[in-house]
Amino acid sequence: MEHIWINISEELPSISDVHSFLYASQGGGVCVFSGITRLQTNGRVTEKLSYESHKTMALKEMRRLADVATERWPVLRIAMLHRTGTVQVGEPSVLIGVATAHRGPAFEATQFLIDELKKSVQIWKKESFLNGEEEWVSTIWQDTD
Amino acid sequence: MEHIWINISEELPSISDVHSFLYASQGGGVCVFSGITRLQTNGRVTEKLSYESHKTMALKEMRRLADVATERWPVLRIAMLHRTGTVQVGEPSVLIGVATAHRGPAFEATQFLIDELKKSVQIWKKESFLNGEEEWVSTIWQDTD
Amino acid sequence: MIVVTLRFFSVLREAFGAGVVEVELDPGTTGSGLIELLAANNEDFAALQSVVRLAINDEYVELDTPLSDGDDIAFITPVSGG
Amino acid sequence: MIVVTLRFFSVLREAFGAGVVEVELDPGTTGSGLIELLAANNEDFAALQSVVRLAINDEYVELDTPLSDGDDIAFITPVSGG
Repeated sequence: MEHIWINISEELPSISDVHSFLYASQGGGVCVFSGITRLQTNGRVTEKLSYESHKTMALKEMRRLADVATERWPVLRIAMLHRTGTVQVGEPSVLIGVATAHRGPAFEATQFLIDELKKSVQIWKKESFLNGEEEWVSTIWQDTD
Repeated sequence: MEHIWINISEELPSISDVHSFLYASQGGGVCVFSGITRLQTNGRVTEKLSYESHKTMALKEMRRLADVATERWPVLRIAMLHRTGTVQVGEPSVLIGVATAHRGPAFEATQFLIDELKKSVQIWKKESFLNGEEEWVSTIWQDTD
Repeated sequence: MIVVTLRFFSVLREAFGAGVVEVELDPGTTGSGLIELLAANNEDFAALQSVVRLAINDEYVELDTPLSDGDDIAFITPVSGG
Repeated sequence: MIVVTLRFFSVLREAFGAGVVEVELDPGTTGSGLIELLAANNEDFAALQSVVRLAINDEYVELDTPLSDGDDIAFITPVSGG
């Protein structure tokens, strides 16, 4: 079985399927990060986020990042899963999971993958506030690792 | 609702219940660590692990660690859940989860909690190998943080 | 003339009112030539032109790359996923 | 005489063949006095006596603490959870 699971779609796989995939590595440590639509940002109350991707480029870039992590840490399995469309407050937009034999590299690789995903994967987020304002989140290009 | 969920029992809560609890904080980042029975340790093939606790002391110590993490990081919710009894290869014995507004502290607090749990929480593990050998895992007292 | 497909996302998609557009260009037009052309016609695009990256057929390219008939050209603004 | 409850776990539970034992002790017996007594009667315990921590009623105590009638005494070896 392929050790990397990459997906972009309107719905995330279930969190238990993600864990089953990672546990099946029979490694000792599994770290899973969920990025959630936060209720408040800089004092404004968020109603929802909407995500859009250049799907073919984004999938390739996620695969590249997983390959970098696989070279850099002794990872057994990696899951990188991102939603598109509307994500309500308290719901996850992204799941990053890594299974390793020992726990240290699971934390490091998971944090690396979410940090890098935010810098380079071709996905964009629009924020809708409870007061009716909407805006595409404005960022700058950051150096990738 | 209480922001800390501590549990020691023969069965872990479902991973989706753990995530629902953490997502409900409406924070932006959730990190969940699972400690899994690893197939191989130092070249020996593990069949299963068995865990035993001094439950009342262990629960108090887990609570103390969650309180330390709550003081040290801006955590919204913490889950610290440990199984006792037999844990087969590829199954989780412990789940540590932290929800925070931003992702950095979620990783840091989760790693702190699993590191400290292994040093001070009154739980012991017996390893059963496929060749029939059994032994209580031998450790030393480590400084706690 | 050459015919290329332009792909816009997020703020640029809204700026142009469409995600996918086919356009005819003079042969020899480069990536930066195309960007100048679009910036001259759309001020939202112009505001972002200095940070836009160009990808042809899903690979980033230098801006001085000459475009070819049938190219699938994506305009990538700084990303904000996660 | 005082009566106390002893709680053993993992390797010590197996060494003594029981997790919970009630014993009678001389009044004034301290934690370390009890440990010496147990070490003299059980070599597996003796091998671990230097690393054992003592808890009375779920709180760690100094080894020179005098024991009281009704104390619930746990012998805690280095932990290995997770």
